[in-house]
Amino acid sequence: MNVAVKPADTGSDRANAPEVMLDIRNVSLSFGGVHAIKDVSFNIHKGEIRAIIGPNGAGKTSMLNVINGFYHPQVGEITFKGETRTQMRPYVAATQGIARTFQNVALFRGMSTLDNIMSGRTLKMHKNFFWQMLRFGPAMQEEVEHRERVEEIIDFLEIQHIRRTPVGRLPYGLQKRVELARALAMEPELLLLDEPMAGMNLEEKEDMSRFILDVNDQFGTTIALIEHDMGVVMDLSTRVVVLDHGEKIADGTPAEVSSNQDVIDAYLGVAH
Amino acid sequence: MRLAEGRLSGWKQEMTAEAHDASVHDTIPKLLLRNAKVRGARPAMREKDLGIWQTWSWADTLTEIRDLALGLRALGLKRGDRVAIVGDNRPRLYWAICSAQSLGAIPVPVYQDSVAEEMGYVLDHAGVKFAVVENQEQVDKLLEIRETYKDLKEIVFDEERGLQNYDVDGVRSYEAVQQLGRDSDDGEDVWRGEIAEGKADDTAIILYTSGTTGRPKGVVLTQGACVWAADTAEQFDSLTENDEVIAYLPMAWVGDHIFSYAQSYVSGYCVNCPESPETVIDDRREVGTTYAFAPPRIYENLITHTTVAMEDASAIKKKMFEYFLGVAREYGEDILNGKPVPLMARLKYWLGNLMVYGPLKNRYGLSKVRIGYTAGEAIGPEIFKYYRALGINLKQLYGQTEAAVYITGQPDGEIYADTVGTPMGGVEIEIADSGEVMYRSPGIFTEYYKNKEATRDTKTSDGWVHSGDAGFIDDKGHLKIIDRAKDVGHLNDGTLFPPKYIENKLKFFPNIKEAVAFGDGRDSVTAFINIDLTSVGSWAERNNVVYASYQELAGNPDVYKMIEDHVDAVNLELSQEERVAGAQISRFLILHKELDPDDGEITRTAKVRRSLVNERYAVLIDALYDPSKKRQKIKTEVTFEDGRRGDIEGDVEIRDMKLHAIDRASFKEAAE
Amino acid sequence: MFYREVGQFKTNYTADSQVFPILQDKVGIIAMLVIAYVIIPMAGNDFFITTVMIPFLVFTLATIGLNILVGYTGQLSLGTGAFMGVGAYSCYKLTTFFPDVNIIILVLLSGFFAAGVGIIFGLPSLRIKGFYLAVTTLAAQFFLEWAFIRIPWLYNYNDSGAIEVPQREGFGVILTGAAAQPVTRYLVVLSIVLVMTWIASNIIRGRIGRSWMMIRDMDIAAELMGVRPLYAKLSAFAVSSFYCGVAGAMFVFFWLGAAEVESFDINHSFLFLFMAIIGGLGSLIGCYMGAAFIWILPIIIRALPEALGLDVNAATVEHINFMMIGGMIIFFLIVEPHGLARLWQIAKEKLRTWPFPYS
Amino acid sequence: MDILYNILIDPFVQMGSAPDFFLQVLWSGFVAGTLYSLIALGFVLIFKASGVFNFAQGIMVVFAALTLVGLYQAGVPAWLALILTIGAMFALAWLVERIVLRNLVNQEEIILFMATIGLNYFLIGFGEYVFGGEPKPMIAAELGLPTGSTTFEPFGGIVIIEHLDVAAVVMAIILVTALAIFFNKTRIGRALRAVADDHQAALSVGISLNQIWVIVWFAAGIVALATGIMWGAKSDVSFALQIVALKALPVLIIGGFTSIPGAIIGGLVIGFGEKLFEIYWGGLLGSGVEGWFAYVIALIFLLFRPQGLFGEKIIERI
Repeated sequence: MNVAVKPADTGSDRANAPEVMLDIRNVSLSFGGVHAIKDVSFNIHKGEIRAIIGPNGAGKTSMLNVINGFYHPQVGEITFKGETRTQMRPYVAATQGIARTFQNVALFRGMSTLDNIMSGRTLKMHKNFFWQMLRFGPAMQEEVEHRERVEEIIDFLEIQHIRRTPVGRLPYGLQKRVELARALAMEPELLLLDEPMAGMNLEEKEDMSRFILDVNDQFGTTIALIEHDMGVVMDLSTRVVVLDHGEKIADGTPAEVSSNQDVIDAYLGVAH
Repeated sequence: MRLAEGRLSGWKQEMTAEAHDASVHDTIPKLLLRNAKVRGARPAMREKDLGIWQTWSWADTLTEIRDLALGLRALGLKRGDRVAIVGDNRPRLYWAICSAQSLGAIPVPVYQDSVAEEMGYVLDHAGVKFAVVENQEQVDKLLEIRETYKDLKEIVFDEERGLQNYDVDGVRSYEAVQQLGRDSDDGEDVWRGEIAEGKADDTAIILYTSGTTGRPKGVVLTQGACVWAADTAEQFDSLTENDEVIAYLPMAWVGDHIFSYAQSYVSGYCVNCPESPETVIDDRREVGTTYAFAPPRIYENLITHTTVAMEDASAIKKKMFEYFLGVAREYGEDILNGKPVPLMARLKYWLGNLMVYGPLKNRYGLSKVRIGYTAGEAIGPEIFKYYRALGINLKQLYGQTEAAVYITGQPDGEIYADTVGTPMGGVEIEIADSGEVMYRSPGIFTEYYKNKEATRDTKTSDGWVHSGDAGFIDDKGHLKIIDRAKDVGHLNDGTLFPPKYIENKLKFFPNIKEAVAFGDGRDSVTAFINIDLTSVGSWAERNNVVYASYQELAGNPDVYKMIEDHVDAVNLELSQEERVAGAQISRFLILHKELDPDDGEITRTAKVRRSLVNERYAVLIDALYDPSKKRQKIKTEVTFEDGRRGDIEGDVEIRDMKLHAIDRASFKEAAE
Repeated sequence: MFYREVGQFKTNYTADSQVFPILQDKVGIIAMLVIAYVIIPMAGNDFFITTVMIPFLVFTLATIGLNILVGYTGQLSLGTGAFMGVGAYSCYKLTTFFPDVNIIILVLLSGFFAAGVGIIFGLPSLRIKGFYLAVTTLAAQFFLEWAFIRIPWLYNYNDSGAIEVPQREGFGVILTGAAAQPVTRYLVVLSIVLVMTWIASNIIRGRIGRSWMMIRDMDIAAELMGVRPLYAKLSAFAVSSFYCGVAGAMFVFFWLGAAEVESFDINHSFLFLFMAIIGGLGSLIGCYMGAAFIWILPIIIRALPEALGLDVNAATVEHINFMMIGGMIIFFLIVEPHGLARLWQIAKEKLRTWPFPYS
Repeated sequence: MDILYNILIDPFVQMGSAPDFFLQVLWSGFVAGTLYSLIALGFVLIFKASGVFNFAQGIMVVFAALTLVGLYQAGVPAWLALILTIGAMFALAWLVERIVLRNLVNQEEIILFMATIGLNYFLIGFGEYVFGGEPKPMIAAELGLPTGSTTFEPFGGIVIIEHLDVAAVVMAIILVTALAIFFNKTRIGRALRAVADDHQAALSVGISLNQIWVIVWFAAGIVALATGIMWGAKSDVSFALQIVALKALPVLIIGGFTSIPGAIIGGLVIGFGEKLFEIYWGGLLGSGVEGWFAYVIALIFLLFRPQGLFGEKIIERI
């Protein structure tokens, strides 16, 4: 198959481009012979919104799982903020500043919206067991500080009215929003969004797009998102990488990509 | 005939230590200084924000206002300049009002939900140079306006959200401006100096009334007028710094300006701003307001909610509920008025209070209300009695923007559902031969801004104001309003036709949201009806009637039947009142769309714009008066929320009503 | 119905995050405390205090311990009884070594031994989930039971193979042993249980508690959000076992007076599991309710025959008990899997929105 | 040093020195193993078909045995008692489906598990209520089970083989083959297998889930009965058995919850293991190790193969 934009020249293209936050080089991932990702390379610039698109089973979600350390690629190198990653547990990714949302909402169903978002602050809270036990002095102070941050996020995503509702009872659209809030609470440098608008109606999609953009320019958060709705992708993303059957078939600005023959084929399901 | 001068004497001596000497603290900003001194630590404002009630003491308030004022001054705001205030009720916007006043500038609150063109007109007409607004939405609106209206120099916004990387000149954040203020050296003295220069007859504010006809008029009120109004109310209802109010009505409305602003500075009580318009009821419950003020529709909505909710309650609970409401209707009013009541009844009422009234008031968030006012519109007697029966001291008052609200009010113990009470302290009233109510008071407006002739039409040389309402003083000395003076008409047979009066009777039914009656210069009375989507909707749900739209529900025969019964009930009432017995409704129809402020059919404060309705729905009106027509097709242009325009077509059914016989004899007896 | 929340507002987050933010609830709690601390000691007879209150409180504590593990962290454990045993035996040894140390301090100390053992048997939870984990906790149960018999040192080599509680004093009062007043023992137990409940609620509402619940609700997401399963799970095991340990020690020292392996066998483990389920997994109040339910219901059943003047032999009553409890469990799982606590919560909501059926 | 010797060398020396005894131990281990396997089999059947981890399997064994003996003692002829007991097991299966499973369908598996613990309690109470708590001798002879024993003399020593044990093993083998055939050859059997994979599939075969549940629980009941008879015959029928029955859990862990061969092999591993350990190493710890050995084995085993011997590896997804 022919590659629209070869990994090599992505490099040269972006030679003068802004600082690279995440760099993925020749990554391959397989489960017992099944190849989820084949020799994929691309990078994510600081502060951009990077879309990962492709038909079903293209290995998009696997790619996110690789990025935040949930899957370990057999081959390839991943460099995040200049440091090349070795085998690591997922929580390390979190500590490095990678947060994400999930394709089918993965909220903590037993908790209220507020607690769910508070849980995003876990890494930022440090008061020891003793203080936690007494829940005053430093512990309470810490709790309050983080509650303030969380409330700002609640305000930002306009979910005040469901603050105390158990997330289980929320409609799907709102659950997605709470999940975003939870991810934001981690104050990530890189935010991975796995189909943030799946199953939403038009209005909800518009809201969500607005929020994503706001997050990007208000907090300067770098965002990588998987999305099916082409319209959304074209509006939101700075650059798009297209996967198909685990391989990269295109990489570039929305305009470049949408005009790329392979992409069109892939979407129209033309065999390679 | 003149009333109430007697009241004038005496009330000034009754001043508590709390109260101020009007000659010294004759402007709001001076009162701010006073409050910061005498009750600096007490809360002046609260806002539910970030999940908790952020609180500002009077001392904090002073700093906030001073910094903003000096900031604005640094940006070149001068005495006499007009400052637009646009947004939901936010502490910062109230402070902006006071900041402007402290510099002698004139705040002009604008309805935040009015579209750019409406707003543009007001800003232009008022010659606004500065604007303090809530958020991005408003900023964008103003920037759009500024393209045509160049004089708008500075836009100051409260909510950072989405605005931090706007770099348009003349668009600044509230903090930024306050920072400017803090940086200005010897600011404090300058500012206090400015305040000291303020005088009672300075213009305090220009309030644009969404006139029922034509362009809005800018009512100019002086500092003196506002302070007077607040003083009067303080005396009338013995308000103190311990009262709590919630500010949720449009800031551009005189009611809100007096109750949530001026009154707070005079009485020193705390004003609470809700988290969002949707959460008002919960927020009210949380703060537990003691002094409430709302137009009737708010109270109506609460009742509608109650009925809807109770529909789903268990049978036993419903029975219990109904029973105790019955008890309340029977004795509640008397108990509230301190009249003698049989012991058994008291016991029942006490029980009812435990089981129903208490919890209800708790849900409504009205448990702590000492005095509640309804104004702006006539309230349905049933609704009014309902609340009083529950033990809530709900009262009516009759006011106008031109009077800085207060004309008449109901003194405790003299509450009658059908009158609006006696003149407030310092108000004189007179009924013109035309039946129009005239009044004069220290609170009346100076003029309609830049509108000499309108001013001349409304305000006589010796300071009497045409209220524009028809009414009369009843034997108890209470004012009774029938209708807008100019709207009161006559049927061809000469019977008096007060449309508003009839419409209100109709609107007292929860199922009816709006009604427009016709009849002036015609042979009979007819009416348009808007059903109330909430309550009729829930009815539909219960009887699993499926409907896709308002229009479909409105067309439903069962709904028609329901409304028909209501209309009939109204007719019955009318038939028993001598002056209007002839004005029974002979035909009606249910409109295929809701009357909508976006289409200009009703005002933002839900007053019908008759002229406009008359021309838009001419077809329907003709049909109403054409006995042969049983249905009528119509096509109407509508504006959607997002500002797009489109057409709604409808084929509306017309119902004939059977009129009730009029028993002239009984009136005669009554007369003798 | 009795809630009047008008005028109850919070101006800071500390106030906003109280356990009982509503005034009426505070009042209720205070009333309960008065009953527990004043009325019962004065009015309650020894039978009531010894047979009903003390065991009820002890079991509540054990249930809290178990609930922390099962209800809050989602790690199923069938070893509660054994962990209680660890507490009891270590307390016994401690007091043998330090007869003069205040027994209450020793009771609390013995919790740490239980915590230690808990951590060891919790290690598998890092790799194992659900039923598999349940089985490993069974390993703990049976291994410890065995140890309690096979290591005579634990019961000071006495022939009975049981631990008899010696008389111990604290604050100049006799706290344990035959001579100790029921009321004294009751008050001690009550205080310990209440304080530990308070602590539990603090931990649960804080960072640590949240990380437990994150693991419970969705362990993968939790880890991706920076929760280290090792810490979260083991801390849960430790705290849980600590509570069970203390409960165990009190179980023997303030109630049984003497105990052997049977007191810590698997059936007890189940008993506490039931209390947790019926009370409501993931709820502290539930622990009190569950314990009360499972413990007091049988007492009533036992008392019933005499009350009705029937002559039913004790064995039969026991059997009926078993059936009742078994049936109850199934009934509750079917009707309200979230237990009494949830029912209580629903009732409370209804009262708050009264007279409306919903808010 | 000494310790090491005792642990690493001595036991094997003993085995070598008394091979006949060693054989004897192996045999007893084998027999115990088969019985464990049988109980485990009960678990697996139910877990495969309904995803329910049936904690009550152990007590079902006791219950079955008790019913059998109880009926006999009540004067019912042995063969009839057997039939009636089978009937009772069916009734039980049916009731469980009606009362418990049907109402808990689609609940989290943990809830179902707890329910079976409840069932466990109920059956204990009920059983004792009806038949009384005291141990009863199994009516082995009356059921025509062989008694007596054969003595072999390998390596000049003696190994005694109880005929009953042989019967037990034989019966186990028969049961397992029967089940194997049932599962692979019959329509219902295939349906059951289908259920294990996905419920829709089962429905497409044209059998309602509820029926399937009744069937598997019944099957499990039969297995329980068989186990109960054999075990009862070895040692009296009493509620002590349920604790023993719990050992099926570690067996499952090793065998995996869903694999019948796993259950059998697991059972044998535990059987052999614990007998050998008890005899040759137990002394070092002061006997009684049988009580926990199985669990500890399972625990250690889990640390290396969480999904069991035959269970397939779980790939976690998000």
